[in-house]
Amino acid sequence: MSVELVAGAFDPWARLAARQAAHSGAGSGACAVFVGTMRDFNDGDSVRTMTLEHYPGMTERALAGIADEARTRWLLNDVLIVHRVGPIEPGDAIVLTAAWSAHREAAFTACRYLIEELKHRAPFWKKESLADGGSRWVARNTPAGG
Amino acid sequence: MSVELVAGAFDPWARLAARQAAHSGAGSGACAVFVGTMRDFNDGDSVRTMTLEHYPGMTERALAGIADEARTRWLLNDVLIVHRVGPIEPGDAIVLTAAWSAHREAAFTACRYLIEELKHRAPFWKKESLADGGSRWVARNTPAGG
Amino acid sequence: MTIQVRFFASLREALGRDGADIALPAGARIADVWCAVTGTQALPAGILCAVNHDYAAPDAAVRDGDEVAFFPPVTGG
Amino acid sequence: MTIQVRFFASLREALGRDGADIALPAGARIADVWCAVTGTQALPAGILCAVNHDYAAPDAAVRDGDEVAFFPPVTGG
Repeated sequence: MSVELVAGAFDPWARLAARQAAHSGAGSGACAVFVGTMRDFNDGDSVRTMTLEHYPGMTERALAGIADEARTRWLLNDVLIVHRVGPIEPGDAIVLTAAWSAHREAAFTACRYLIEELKHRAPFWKKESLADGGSRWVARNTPAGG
Repeated sequence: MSVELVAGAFDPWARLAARQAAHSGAGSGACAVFVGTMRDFNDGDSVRTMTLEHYPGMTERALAGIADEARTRWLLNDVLIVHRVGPIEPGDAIVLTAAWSAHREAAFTACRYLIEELKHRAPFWKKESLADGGSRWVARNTPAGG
Repeated sequence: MTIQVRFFASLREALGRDGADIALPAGARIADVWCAVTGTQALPAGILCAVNHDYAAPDAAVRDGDEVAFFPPVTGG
Repeated sequence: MTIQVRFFASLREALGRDGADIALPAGARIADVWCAVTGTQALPAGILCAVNHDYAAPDAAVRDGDEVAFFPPVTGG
């Protein structure tokens, strides 16, 4: 299990490749992944850059708690969460959640749980810098169905 | 949209990285991925190698049909399916399905659709070579809930 | 009319061949193709059928030049 | 007792500071911390609270040395 905050750009696919390579043997079978990337628009406005604020200490604790819960609920071989903090540009990866299991149902359901709980509970806040020069805090995440 | 059969080992994460890099702009936001890897056991037996038979022509047609259906049902920016054919070793990736969308609900649901339909309809057949020297055809895929 | 028949996977191994070209009278259905090419009385339950790379039901009619495939349940992914 | 208070994101900007240390009588609850540190009468709806890096309800008691945080709805991922 690995939970990590990163201050600079990260390559989600390289992280996944490294994690998969570290799995000893060929036990897993199924891996489900979610990658969230910064878009260049939001609520109809063109977004130039963004800053991700977090709560050092509590954020790591919240992510580790979510990963632990997933491992309690489903039979998983590994869990990976990576989340960006600080300034970020359109096209950059913001978040990566992944779950490895012997069965695809567990992998999918756990991966979805990780990202939904993260969006609901993990203390991160996005501030957008708009193309028109203004800036604004994102008020609320889209619900699970959005 | 890309649907591909590959006869040798492929790196699913490198495929995903290349595909993501090819997306012009920063439109997507959400990417959901499933990677199926060959396990070294099945039904309680140790599996040494495996051969994936397919039906050239019909298999490609079935995969393209599934990808098209996903793009009809959900608002997707891209779909990627890669499936291995021929001899394969434990730890090798067998299948990769990925869906890119502005919204994570569409990405997750479409990615799940791709792999479930593939397992249900795409003409592939697995033959396992067991550690005890015998071989056997896999009789049936696990159901969606398995 | 002439039909090109193909077998796959465990069915191919059980029958000992990967297919055959077979002549049939007009109006034949997929199940007739099976019986003619295997010399048996009926298409067993659980065998899947395709015509020209699309799944088809056993009672679907075939036409001259069609490629008809028979195979066991699929196990990809 | 002394409580270390922290504010985040839009709340931090609105209050013009990222926190404060504040002295309170024993038995104080999180909502009391808010009122004491901001000089207002009540904790507004929609503000989330945490004590020592865990979410907590506004009526939860605080103890000497606790770190109490207030912040708006989270928007990560």
